[in-house]
Amino acid sequence: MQTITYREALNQALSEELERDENVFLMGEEVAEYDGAYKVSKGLLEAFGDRRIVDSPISELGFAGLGVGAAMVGLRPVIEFMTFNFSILALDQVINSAAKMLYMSGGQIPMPMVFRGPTGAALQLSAQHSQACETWYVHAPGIKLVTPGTPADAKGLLKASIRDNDPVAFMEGELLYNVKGEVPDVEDGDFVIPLGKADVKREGSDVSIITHGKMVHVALQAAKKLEKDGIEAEVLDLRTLRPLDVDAILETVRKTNRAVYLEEGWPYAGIGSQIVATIQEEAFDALDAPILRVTQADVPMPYAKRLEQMAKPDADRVVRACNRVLYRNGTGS
Amino acid sequence: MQTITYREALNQALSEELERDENVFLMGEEVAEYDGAYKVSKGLLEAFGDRRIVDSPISELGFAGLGVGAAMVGLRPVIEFMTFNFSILALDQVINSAAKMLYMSGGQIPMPMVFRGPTGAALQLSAQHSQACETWYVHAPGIKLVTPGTPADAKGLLKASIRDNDPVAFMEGELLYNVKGEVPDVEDGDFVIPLGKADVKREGSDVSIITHGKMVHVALQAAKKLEKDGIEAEVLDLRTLRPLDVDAILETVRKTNRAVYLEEGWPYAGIGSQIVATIQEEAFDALDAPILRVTQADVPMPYAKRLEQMAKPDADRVVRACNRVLYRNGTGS
Amino acid sequence: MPETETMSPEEEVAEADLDRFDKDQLLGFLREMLLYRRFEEKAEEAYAIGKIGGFCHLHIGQEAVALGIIGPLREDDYVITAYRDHTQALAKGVDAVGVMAELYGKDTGTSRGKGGSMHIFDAEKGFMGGHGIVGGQVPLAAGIGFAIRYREEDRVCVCFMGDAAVNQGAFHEALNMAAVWKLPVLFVVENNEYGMGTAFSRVSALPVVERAQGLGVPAHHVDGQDLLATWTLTESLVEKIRNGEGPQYLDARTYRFKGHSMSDPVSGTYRSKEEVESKVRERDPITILRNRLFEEGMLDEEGLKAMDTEVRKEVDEAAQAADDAPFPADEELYTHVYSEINEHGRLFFDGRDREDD
Amino acid sequence: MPETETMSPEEEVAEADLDRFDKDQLLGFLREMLLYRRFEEKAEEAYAIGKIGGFCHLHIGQEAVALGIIGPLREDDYVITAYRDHTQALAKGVDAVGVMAELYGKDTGTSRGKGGSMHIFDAEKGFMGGHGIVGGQVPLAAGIGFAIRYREEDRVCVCFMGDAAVNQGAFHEALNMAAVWKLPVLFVVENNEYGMGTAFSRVSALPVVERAQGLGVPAHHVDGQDLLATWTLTESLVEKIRNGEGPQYLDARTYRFKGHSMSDPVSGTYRSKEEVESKVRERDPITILRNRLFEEGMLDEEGLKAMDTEVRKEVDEAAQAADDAPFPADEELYTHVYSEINEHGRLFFDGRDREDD
Ligand SMILES: Cc1ncc(C[n+]2csc(CCOP(=O)(O)OP(=O)(O)O)c2C)c(N)n1
Ligand SMILES: Cc1ncc(C[n+]2csc(CCOP(=O)(O)OP(=O)(O)O)c2C)c(N)n1
Ligand SMILES: [Mg+2]
Ligand SMILES: [Mg+2]
Repeated sequence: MQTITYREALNQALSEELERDENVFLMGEEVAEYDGAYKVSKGLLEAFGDRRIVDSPISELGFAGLGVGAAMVGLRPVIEFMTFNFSILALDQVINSAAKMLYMSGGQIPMPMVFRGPTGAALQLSAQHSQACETWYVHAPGIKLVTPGTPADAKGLLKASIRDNDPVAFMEGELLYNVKGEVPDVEDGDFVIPLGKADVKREGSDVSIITHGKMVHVALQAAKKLEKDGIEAEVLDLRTLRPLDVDAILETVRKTNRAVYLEEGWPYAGIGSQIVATIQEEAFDALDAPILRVTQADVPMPYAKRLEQMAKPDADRVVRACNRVLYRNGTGS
Repeated sequence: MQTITYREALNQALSEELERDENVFLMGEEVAEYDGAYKVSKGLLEAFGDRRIVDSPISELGFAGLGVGAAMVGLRPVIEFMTFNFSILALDQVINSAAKMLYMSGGQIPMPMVFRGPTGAALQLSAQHSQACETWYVHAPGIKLVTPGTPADAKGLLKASIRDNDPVAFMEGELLYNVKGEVPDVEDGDFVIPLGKADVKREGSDVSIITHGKMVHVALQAAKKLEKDGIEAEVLDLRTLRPLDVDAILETVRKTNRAVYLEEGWPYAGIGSQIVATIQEEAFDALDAPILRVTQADVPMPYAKRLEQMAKPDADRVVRACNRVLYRNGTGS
Repeated sequence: MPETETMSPEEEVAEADLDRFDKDQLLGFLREMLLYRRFEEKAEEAYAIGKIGGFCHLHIGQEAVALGIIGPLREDDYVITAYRDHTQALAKGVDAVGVMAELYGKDTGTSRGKGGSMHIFDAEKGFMGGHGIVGGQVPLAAGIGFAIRYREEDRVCVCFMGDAAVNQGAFHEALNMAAVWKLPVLFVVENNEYGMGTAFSRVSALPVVERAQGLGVPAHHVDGQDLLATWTLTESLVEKIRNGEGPQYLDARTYRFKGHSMSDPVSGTYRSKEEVESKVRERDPITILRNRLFEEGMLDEEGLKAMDTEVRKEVDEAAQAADDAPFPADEELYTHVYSEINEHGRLFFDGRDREDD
Repeated sequence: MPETETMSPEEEVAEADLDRFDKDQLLGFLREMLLYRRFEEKAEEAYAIGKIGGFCHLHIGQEAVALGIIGPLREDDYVITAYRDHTQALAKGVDAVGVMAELYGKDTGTSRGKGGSMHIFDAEKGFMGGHGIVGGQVPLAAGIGFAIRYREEDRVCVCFMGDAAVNQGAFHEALNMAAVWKLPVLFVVENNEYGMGTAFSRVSALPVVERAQGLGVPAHHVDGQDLLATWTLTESLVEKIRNGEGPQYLDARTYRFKGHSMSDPVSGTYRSKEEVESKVRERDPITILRNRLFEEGMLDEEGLKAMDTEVRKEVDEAAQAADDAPFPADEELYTHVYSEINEHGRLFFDGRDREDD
C-alpha cells in the first residue's frame, strides 16, 4: 500500500489510463502548461504531449461539446471543468448531447467520456464559486455520477469511469485534494473499483449516516463524537450516485432502523431527497423514525467566514440529527 | 366568469401587467412579429409596440442575461423561453446571476423578473424537446417556481409572478394552452393569486394525490376512475413549488394517511422526492403506507408514439399507485 | 493564423460549371434532388394522415445545398446537422427506407424509432445526426474534427446549421477552437434568411458571411440554389481542409419553400406570400438545374417524366416499407439509455419494476 | 449597421495628451492610481495574515485602465465588471472603507460581507458588481444598456472583462444584441495577455481587437498603461455612445503584475520571470504618469512622497475601520435570499427551523 493524496491518486489514475488507451485524452482549462488549476494533471503534459493533454479556451459549453463530438467517433475524452460551478454553462451539452445521444440514435452512438473536476464549496469563495452540483448531473437519465471521498476511491473509480462506455460525471472536492490515504501499490496491478458499489466506511448498529463525496469525512467525525456518547453509527459512503447501490442502503437501514442523510448541497431536490424517498418506499416498515437530512443551509454561499461555516453542514449538526432520529437529547458538542 | 383557454389567460395576464406597469417588457424568440411560437403573446406587439415586445435572436444565455441586467436597474422583464428545454443553455444566468444577485450584493439588487414558457413533453417531440425542467429551477435557493395547471391559475399566478420582486420561473405546458376553464371577468378587477398557496382541486378522504402543473388533469382523471371503485381521492395541486405550501401537504396527508406524488418529470431528485422527504420528516406518524411516486419513465423521451405513451405517467398508473398505497388490488383500467 | 477572406464564388464558378461534369453525373444530380423533393412531399402526406408525428421540418427548396455540399465528400467523411435533416441523410447515402421508417417511428428506422424526424443517425454512413438544440451540433462537429486530427486521418467533417444558429454562443466557441487547432471542419450555414418566423437581419447586426470574421475561420459564400456552383466551391474548400489548412466557413444562400415545421404557415406576418411565390418560381434549385439540362439538350420533358416516375416509385416503396415495418417492442423503452448496465447498483429510479410487488 | 473599424488611438492621442488636462487634474490622476495600488498592497498584507479569505484577484499593474475608462464617466453612468473589481469600484467612487470591509467579510462591507472580493456592489454609485463567472457580466451589461435605452436616458454602461472572457459564448451573444439594438454599452477588454495561466494567443485564433469583427461593434485599441491616452480615447467613445451611435468595443492593452489570484505564482511555466520584471520596470502605469509629471516639472520626489504618505494613511485608515467593524450577525445567513418573503408557503428547506423540535 502507498499512502498518497487524493490529488496524486487522481493523477495516477489519469496517467495509467492515458498510458493504457491511446484513445484517452484530457482537455480543460489550464490542464496542460499550468499542470491544472489544482495540479491534478501535474506532469501529464510532459509525459503525454500536447496532443493528449490539451489546454482549452474558457469556453465551457464549447469544449464540453467538443468532447461529446470526439466521443461520438470513438475517442474517450476526459473533460476537466476547473470546477463544476462553471459547468452550468456546459449543461446543455451534458444533458442534451451526452446523456441523450445513445438513446436518440437508437443505440448507435455510445458516449465513452468523463466530465470531471471539483464540486462543492472550498473556503470563502462565496455564492458563484461554492455549490455542490450533483442534482444537476443526476436528474436526467443517460449519465452516471461518481463522487469519491477518499484517495483509494478516487483512483479506483476514476479508472472505472474512464473505461465505462457511458458518460460519467466525476465530482471531486477542492478540499479533498490534499487528503491522504492508502491506495494499492501501482506494482500490484490495475486497481479499479466498479461503479455502483457503496462502501461501509464505519460499521455501527444504532443509526446509519448515509452520505457521499467529501462529506464522508464529516460523517466519520460525527460518528466519533457519537461514539463518546455510546452510540454506534454506521457510515455508508454511496461513492456512486448513479448507478446507486440501493441494496446497501436498504441493508444498513434494516440494520439500524434509523438514518440521516448528509450532503454538502442544497436540500430541495437534493440527493438526500431521493435517498429518503427510496428508503421510505422500499423499507418503510424498517424505519423507527423519520429520516433526517443534513444539508447546506438553503441559501447561496455567503463570503464571511462565520456565515459560511454556519451555512455548511458539519459534524455537530449530524450528531444532533442522529440524536433526533434516536429520540435522544444531545447537542453535538 | 369568462370561459377562456389557458393561452388566453396568460395573454390577458401579460396584457394587464404591461398596461399597469411601464417597467414590464416581454422578450424572447418569436414573441413579437410571430405572436409567439405558441401564440401566447398574440396581439401584444400591436398593442404595446416593439419597445416593449421584443423579438430576440436565438441566444438563450444572452437574452436571459440581458433580462437579468435590465432587472438590476429596475425594469421588470418577462423573458420567454420558447420552451424550457432550450433554457438549459441559459441556466448559468438563471442560477449564477438571477438567483444569487440579491444575496451576493448584500441586498442591494433585487431581481423582479420572470422566466416563462412551456415545460415538459408535448407529442412525439422526442428526447431533446420533451423534458420537465422543474428540478433544475428549484434546487438553488434565490428563485421561485410556479407551475399553474388551469386557466385561472395561469392568469392569477402570472400576474403575481410579474409583481413579485424576486426572480420567478413560470412553467406552462404546451398541451395546456388549449385547455379551457373559468376565469374571473376582467371587469371584476385585478385577479391575482398569491404565490405559495396550494389548491385542493378535488376533495377526498381515502388517499391524497399530490401533483403540480399539467398533471393536475391526469390526477383528476385518476380520481374519477378511483371513484368508480368507491375510493375518494383528494387531489392537491401545489401550484407553486417554491414557495411551497407545506401546510396544505401535511393537512391532506393527515387526513388520508396515504399519498401518491404525480409528476411529469424524471424521478431522481425530482419534485416528488422532495415532497416525500418533507412528508416523512414532518408527518411520519400520519403515514399508513409508503408514499409512492408516479413519474416519467427514467429514460430520455422516445419518439415512437407507443413508447412515448409508455414513458409518460398516466391516470392508470396513478390508479395503480393509489391502490398500492391502499394495499388493494386494482388495475386502473 | 488563417486570414479571413470573403470570396465571390458565383462569378468564379459561373464559367467552369457545366463542363466539369459529364452528362450522367448531371442527370444523376437532378434525379437525386428530385428524390429528396418527392421524399419530403411523401412525408408531408404521411404527416397529414397521422403516420408521422411530432415536429417535421422539411428541406424543400434547399436541396441543392444538401447535394452540392455532401456530394463532393468521400464516403468516410462525416456530416452532422440540425433537425432539418432528411435530405442531408439521403445525400450522405443513408437508406431512404430507413429514414422514412424513422419518421414513421418504426423499429427499422435509422434510430430504431427513438429519434424521429429531428434525430436521423447513421454512424456507419458517417451521418452523425440530427440535433434539435439550435447550434448544439456545432461544438460536436469541432469534436469530430478534433478526433480526425487526433488520429491523423485525412477525413473532413461537414457541419450544417441554420442561419439563426449563428447567434448562439456555441457557434462562437466552436469556431474559435476549430481555428486555433486547425480542425478539419467545413461549417456550412444553410442561410434561408429566417429562423422560424424571424428574419436574420432583424436579430443580427451583420450578414451571415461576416459573422465568422472575428473567429479566424475563412469565410465564403455561394448561391445555394445553384447546385453546380455549390458543388464546385465545396470541392475546393474540402480540398483545402483535407490539406490541413484548417476549418472553412460557408454561407450557402438558399430559401425554405415550406413553413418552418409542419404546423407553421408557409407565409404570414414574417414573410409575404409574394416573396415565397417569387422564390419558388425563380429560385427552385431543381428547376434551375433542369432548365440548364434542357438548354444543353441533355434532357427533355419526357426524360424528366420518366425520371420522376422512377423516383416517385422509389419513394412510394420506401413509404410502404415503413408502413409495413413493426413498431419498436415495449421493452425498447429501457434499452439504449445506457450502453453498459453496470454489474452493481441501480440505474433506473421510476420504480416500475416494483409496480406489481 | 455600424462599420467595424480598428483605430490606432495611441498615435492620434499622443499629441493631444498632456495639454488637455490641467495640473490639478494630472496630480489627481496620479494620486488616484497610487491609492488603488496602496489599497491592494494593503489587501495583500491583510490576506497574508488571514484577515481576508477566499479568492482575491489584484489589479496591480492595470490601474490606468480602471481610471482611464471610469474617470471620464458621469456619476450616473454604470460600470459592471468581473471578479478583479476592487480598483474599478474605487474609480467609480465607491468608498474605500466599504470595499476593504467587504474584503474583510464585515457587515459594513459594500455587500454586507456576503459577496467578498469578487462581488463588490454599490448600486447607488452605479457600480453593478463584481461577477465571478468568466463572461457572465457581459449579457448583464447589455441588459443595463437595454434599460437605459428603454427609458430614453443618455447614460452609458461600461462593461469590463478579461481577455479570456472573449472566448465565452456570452460575449458573442451579448455583443450581437448590443449592436442590433444599438445599446449604449462600452465593452472593454482588460487585455493583460493571460487568462490565469494561459496566454490568450494560445487559445484564440485572432487577437483581442479583432474578436468583435463579426459582431457589428466598432473596435478600438489603446495602450492601457498610458492613462492619458486611455482617458482621451474613452471620452470620445463615450460621447459616441451617448449620442446614440450604439456600442463600442475597446481592447485596452495592459499587464497583470501579480499572480492570477493570491495563491497563484506571479510567474512560472506560463510566463517568465524576465517577462514580468521587464513589464514592471517599463510598463507600470503609475511610473509612466509620474515620469511625465516629473518631466513637465509638475511634481518632484518630495511632492510624490507627500502624496504617497497621504494615500497610505487613507488606506491604513480604511483597513483599520474594516478591522474594527462588526461581522454580520448570524441572522444574516437567511436575509437577502429573497427580497420578499411571501405571505404563504415555505421558501427554505434545510429544516433548521425545526432542528430543536
Ligand atoms: C436553443 C434552441 N432555441 C430555440 C429552439 C426552437 N427552434 C427550433 S428551430 C428554430 C429556428 C432555427 O432557425 P435556423 O437556425 O435559421 O434554421 P432553419 O429552421 O431555418 O433551418 C427555433 C427557434 C431550439 N430548437 N433550440
Ligand atoms: C466560466 C468560468 N470558467 C472558469 C473560471 C475560472 N477562472 C477564473 S478567472 C479565470 C481566468 C480569466 O482570465 P481573464 O478573463 O483574462 O481575466 P484576468 O484574470 O486576466 O483579469 C478563470 C479560468 C471562471 N471563474 N468562470
Ligand atoms: Mg434559417
Ligand atoms: Mg486576462
